[in-house]
Amino acid sequence: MSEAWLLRQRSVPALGVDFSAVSPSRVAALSADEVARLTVPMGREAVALGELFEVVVRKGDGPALRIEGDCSRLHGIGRGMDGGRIVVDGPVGDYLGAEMTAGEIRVDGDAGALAACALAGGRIEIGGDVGDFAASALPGAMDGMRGGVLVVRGSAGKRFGDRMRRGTAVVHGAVGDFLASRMVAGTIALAGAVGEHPGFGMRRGTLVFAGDRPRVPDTFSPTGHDIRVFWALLARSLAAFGAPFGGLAGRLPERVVGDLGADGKGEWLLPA
Amino acid sequence: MSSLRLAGGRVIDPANPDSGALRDVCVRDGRIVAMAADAPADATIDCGGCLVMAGGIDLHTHIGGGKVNLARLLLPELQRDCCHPDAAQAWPARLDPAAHVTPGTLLTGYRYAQMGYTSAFEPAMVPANARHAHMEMGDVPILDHGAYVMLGSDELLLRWMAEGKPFEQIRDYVGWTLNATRALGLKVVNPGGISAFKFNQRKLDVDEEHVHWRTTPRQILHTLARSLVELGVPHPLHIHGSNLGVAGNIESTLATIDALEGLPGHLTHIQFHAYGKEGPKKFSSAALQLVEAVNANPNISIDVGQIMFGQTVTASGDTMRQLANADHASPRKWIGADIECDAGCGVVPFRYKEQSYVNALQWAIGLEIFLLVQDPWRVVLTTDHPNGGPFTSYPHLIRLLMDREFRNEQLARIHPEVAEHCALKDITRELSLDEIAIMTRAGPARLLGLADRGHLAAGAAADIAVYRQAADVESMFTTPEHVFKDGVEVARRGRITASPVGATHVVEPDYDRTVEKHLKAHHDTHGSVRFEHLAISRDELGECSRCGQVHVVPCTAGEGA
Amino acid sequence: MAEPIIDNGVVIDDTFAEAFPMKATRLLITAFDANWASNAAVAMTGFATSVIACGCEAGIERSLSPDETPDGRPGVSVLIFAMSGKELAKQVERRVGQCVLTCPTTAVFAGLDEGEPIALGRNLRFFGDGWQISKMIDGKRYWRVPVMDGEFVAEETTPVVKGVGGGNLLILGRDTASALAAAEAGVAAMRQVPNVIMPFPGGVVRSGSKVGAKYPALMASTNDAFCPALTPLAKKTELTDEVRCVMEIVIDGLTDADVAAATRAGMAAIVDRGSAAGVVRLSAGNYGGKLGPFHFHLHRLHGGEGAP
Amino acid sequence: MTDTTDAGAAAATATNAPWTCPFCALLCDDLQPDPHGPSLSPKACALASARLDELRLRPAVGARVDGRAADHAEAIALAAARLGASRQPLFAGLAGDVAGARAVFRLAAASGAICDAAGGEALMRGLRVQQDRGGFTATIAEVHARADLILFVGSWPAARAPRLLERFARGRDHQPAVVALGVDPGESGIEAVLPSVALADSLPMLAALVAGRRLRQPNPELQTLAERLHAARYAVVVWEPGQLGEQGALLIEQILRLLVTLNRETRAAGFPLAASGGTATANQVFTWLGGLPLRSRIATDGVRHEPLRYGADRILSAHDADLLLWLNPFPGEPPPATDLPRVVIGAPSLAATLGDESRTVFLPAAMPGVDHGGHLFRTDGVVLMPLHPLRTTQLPTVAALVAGIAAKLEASS
Repeated sequence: MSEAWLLRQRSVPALGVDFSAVSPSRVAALSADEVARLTVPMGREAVALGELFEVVVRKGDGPALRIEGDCSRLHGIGRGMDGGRIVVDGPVGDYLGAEMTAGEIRVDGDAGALAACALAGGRIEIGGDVGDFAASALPGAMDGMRGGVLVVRGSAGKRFGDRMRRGTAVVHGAVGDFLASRMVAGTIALAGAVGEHPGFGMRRGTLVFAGDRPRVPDTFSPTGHDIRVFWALLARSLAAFGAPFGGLAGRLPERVVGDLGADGKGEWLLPA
Repeated sequence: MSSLRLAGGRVIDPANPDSGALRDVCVRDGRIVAMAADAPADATIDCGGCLVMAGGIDLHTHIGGGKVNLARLLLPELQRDCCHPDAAQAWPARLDPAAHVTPGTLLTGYRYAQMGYTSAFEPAMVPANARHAHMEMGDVPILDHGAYVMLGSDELLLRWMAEGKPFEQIRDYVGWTLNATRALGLKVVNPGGISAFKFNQRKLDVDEEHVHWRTTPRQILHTLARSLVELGVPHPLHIHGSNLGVAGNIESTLATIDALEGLPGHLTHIQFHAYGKEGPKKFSSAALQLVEAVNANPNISIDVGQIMFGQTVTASGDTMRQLANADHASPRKWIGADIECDAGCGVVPFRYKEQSYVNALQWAIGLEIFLLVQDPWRVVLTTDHPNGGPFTSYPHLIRLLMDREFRNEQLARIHPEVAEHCALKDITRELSLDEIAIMTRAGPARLLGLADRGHLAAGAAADIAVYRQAADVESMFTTPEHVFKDGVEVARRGRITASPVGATHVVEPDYDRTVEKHLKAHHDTHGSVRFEHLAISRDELGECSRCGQVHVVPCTAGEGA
Repeated sequence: MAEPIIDNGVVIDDTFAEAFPMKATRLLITAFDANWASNAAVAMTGFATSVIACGCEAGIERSLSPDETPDGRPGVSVLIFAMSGKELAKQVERRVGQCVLTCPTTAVFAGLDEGEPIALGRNLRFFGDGWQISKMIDGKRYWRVPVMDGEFVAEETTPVVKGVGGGNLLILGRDTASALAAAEAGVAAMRQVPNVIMPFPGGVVRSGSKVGAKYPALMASTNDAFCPALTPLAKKTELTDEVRCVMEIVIDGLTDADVAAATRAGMAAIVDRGSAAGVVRLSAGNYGGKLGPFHFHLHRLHGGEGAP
Repeated sequence: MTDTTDAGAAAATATNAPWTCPFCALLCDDLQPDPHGPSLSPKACALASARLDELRLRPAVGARVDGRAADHAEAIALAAARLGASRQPLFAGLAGDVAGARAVFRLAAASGAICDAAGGEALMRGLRVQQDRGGFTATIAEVHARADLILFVGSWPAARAPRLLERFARGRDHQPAVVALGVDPGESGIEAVLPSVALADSLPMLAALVAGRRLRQPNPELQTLAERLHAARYAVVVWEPGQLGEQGALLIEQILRLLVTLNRETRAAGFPLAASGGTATANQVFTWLGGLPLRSRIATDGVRHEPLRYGADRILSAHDADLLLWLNPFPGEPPPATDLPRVVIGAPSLAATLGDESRTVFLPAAMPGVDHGGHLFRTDGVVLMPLHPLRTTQLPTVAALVAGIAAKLEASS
């Protein structure tokens, strides 16, 4: 029988901590003592979860972990996670849900850099803002986010969706410069303001600008063809992400393709 | 220094009489010594049930210098979270084999030592990058090392040949270069081709003219090979031939052998140069043709450059061919460079796949060559690390060569058309321990002129590997019981126990110093550093190599000298 | 043989239709308007009457209103049946490639939720010559292939399920006009039933067959027992003199229940018209129950039982 | 408090001895230092002359501990003690020669340090392109021999590598055409292409035009430039990663794309101009020793590479370290402001930039190429240049200081 755990913060760690080893499926099989004794690396030392958190067992219907407190120095929460559920009540550090393949993460707070980096499956929802390089690629990797769903309720930093290859990422707030740089494929939908140079070097993939309409660079060109079929499919799917994306079906978009400085098969959809 | 007796092991030492006999091997002051059976030793290790062999020698492995570091920079994902620079790391670690594709120098030294190898030689040192190469080799712990300097696409050689300068002047330039760069040997890569590519020539056959200098690879090969003979350099010209990887390149390989006109030549990673263009895919094995030529020409030695399935990276000076290969890069990224009017480089990641017809055939060709050449003294076991696969795959490769049943199991996994039609399926030969010892120790030592390496006679360096005899030779050769470097135990059952600094092996052939004024004149016009900075002094070599010993391999007076 | 049922003057034989397992898939074809969706659907289900020589049996299931289609356009639902998944995949690729991809404004989607996927757009995408775009939306992959009127959107795969083919109903009439009218009424009723198609022209076949022939090359030949021309000649006849014309409705369905429901609906419609409309009997074709695992007993269906 | 006695008199070993100028990434070795005169040979550039003039003011600074003078051994011991007590040290700056970097790597491995270079952002900009896409580069002699079109992109490096063009073109029969894109080369007389758009717009457009793509509104100047690149026998594109802005890696990748396109039919190569000070050297050394470049955490259980997260500034502001070891033997960048304990190893002139020294160990170090020999990588990353001392000094080298700390650390553990 798998347990669900609540980690209630006792103290903010003195240094950044690599939290990636604490996955719902790993702690599910442990006793409360074992969870408290589980260590995570902090610089040259290892610190026990019990030192940082009060460990409380909760009723759950599957592997689950709830963390309460200021987790901004906990990096890699849910990194590599392959199932189960993590809920964080508070801000988190870098690499939230990076390389995750399945499961669900919800953060009621801000997330640091590189959230959903190389995300392969599952769903991550961030209630606050997310830092730079969300849904992007690890150094040297040809693909960034490659599956799953990322929802950002607040704003996103720079290079959002860099080298993204598959999956859907949605930002309700503003997004920083160089959105979707080198994008390989996948879908990003935006409801707020857009920074400089969106789609820089994008090869394929779809950007939907439901909010602000960015300047179209000269290396993007319009295609006037009828995309009603595809738009109907996409708009219907995006409507599930809530208000700003609700009425898209009725706003047949302009379409431009680029970046012609790269492969040029990416598309921007600019709803009317 | 104390004495050591390795008692009662089966001594596999094909360079000396009675290989395979049960006997003691004794060590004093870092050297093998003859000791009476009852003479006391300070320490005795029971080697009952073990094979005692000389330390392994890899004569062609890209372990240091510019392109290796570029490969590391290109492929951080292969090292991600799995790189352990510390000696204490257990072996075999549960590491992705890809971690050994671009290991750092520390990991390189430790991993080689953990397999019982005690020497490794960098085959492609660009003169302009020689200091860097020596720095990296100096930071490879434990292993003796050395490098072959690259000429043959350098503008000066091509210019002088084009201008019809006397052979002696060119020979002395070769002699100067070997001394200046502290090299052990001379390498030629796609003779003239790297330069031709700089002039936008995309192909250069052995008898084709360089588009600018009008020299041919044939002329370059002969000039360099003859220079080495006259300088008395023991290692034959180390030749990476024309048309690497091209279907039908057996023609240029045979032309290369022909161009040598009986002069000594070592054809490296020959597997990549033994392709025909028969069959439905216009790509076939030319192993039989190659082997016939090798068997018929005693001046020729080879190393194989076996490919192993999986992720690796190809790092080569052959910019021309690497640009052509770049479209097959996996992952799709690569680095190339035009270097200092000396050479070039191309670093292209590759994934060899069992189900790829071409890759499967390459794999079969390499094994065919190993198993068909008659004289093991002229065949060296290499994967051209990392080009054909990482050096850590050697134990697996040895098993493929020694165990036919195992080989056939592997054969059943590759592309069915290759498995069905290749000559390999009918080859029954299984290499003996003596033959493996020749291909991995005694042979390379002899080809490099290292008289006191690769064997276990009294007086030899005490570079020794002791393997616990086992039916599975792959696991046996993966983790020796003991490894000694110059008499010091450096690894025990996979754990590094000491990390001495290895020696640098160099040649210092004599040459006519008057050539230096011509060299200076050329460099003052065309070079980017002052002439005085080209040569590495003995002191500076010490700085590079962390004050490791320098072994000068003697050059014999050449025929023409 | 038990007593026949006589309802509204129509005799219902105590016999059964014998049907075979097939592989089936449903495709939804949408277009700019219902006409163009229909044009594509008609073409792609053409020449798909019998697996004997057409490779598959296919037909239009029904028209779809915009709120029933994935892209909110008018559409048509078609069902395709074949003897194997492999043959079905081949037929889908050919027919969609030649008749839907080519047809102005169309798009094509999988019409089933579960089953073993076969290629739908997966191979057709290569028509895009490298310009095609793949999109994953809510777990489904679509291909967008540039064509002269814009882009052809096709879902990557379509699921294949086990289906039932060869359900049938024989209508024995007094003359051509009455037999034909009854058949038409039966087909019209069956078309109201979901998950089935009647693959023959107009849903009706006159060349009912038996297994084998005097010619060794022929797998099947005319059903002499039901040919009015052979009533006095054939070794065995199922007809009486008053029967001058027989029509058959063949039914393929996704499940045996679907075939049963269609058969029942067709029988009811014909029986409702009564013997006064010229129908003497209803019967069904079988091979003695030896060949197909699905048996649709007319009496049970008439009695209101669901499954055969 | 400066010792102005001699920069020169104690200097140069012999008038004609070779010397390699360590003050920019070109590492020119054709300068003849004049131990008595105010400057170098006439070839010396303004940058080298200014740096050498600065050297004449030799601040006489010894080791310092928490704001007071201390003897060398005490400072070393304290540095080792503080490092030993650190749970997560940050090594930054990391300028210096090969020997220094070799020593630092070992100290880092012994202490589990996160390592970043001064100017690490610029270094990573170039590095990320190599990691993500690769590269195609030329070296100085190659450019000198063959380039017939040299294109500077985004910056004019005259202030940072004054002799670059001279090194490319001196004594050539046919002078290469030189064009600057997106930067005004000032009084140099160099032809400039200044489309009215930012580099982040013009580079993709140039890449698209070179690839033969049709654009809605091709910029005519860029169109012409694309044609010239195609027509050149060997075009060389020069850029400075440090001058291309925060997301310069993306711009460099566009340059690379353009080079790859050109090399399908003709020949072309890139020439990134590195920063001065040897951080590129440290990057090479760390890469060969550990397999991964800088912005890595080196520890006995492995190397972890984080090109974004291990930026020194980021580490400091995120409290991901509890000690800063700053290393820069060249006059230049001072250690970043921090309230963490600091060990500063560097040029004596750094002493004046320390600010609050309450938790600072300062160890003055000799300067490579001035006070002692050594090796630095030239900007092209291929040629490892030997350095020579210009004067004698009592100051220890970075390598010696770091090895001293490492020995103390090992002894205490």
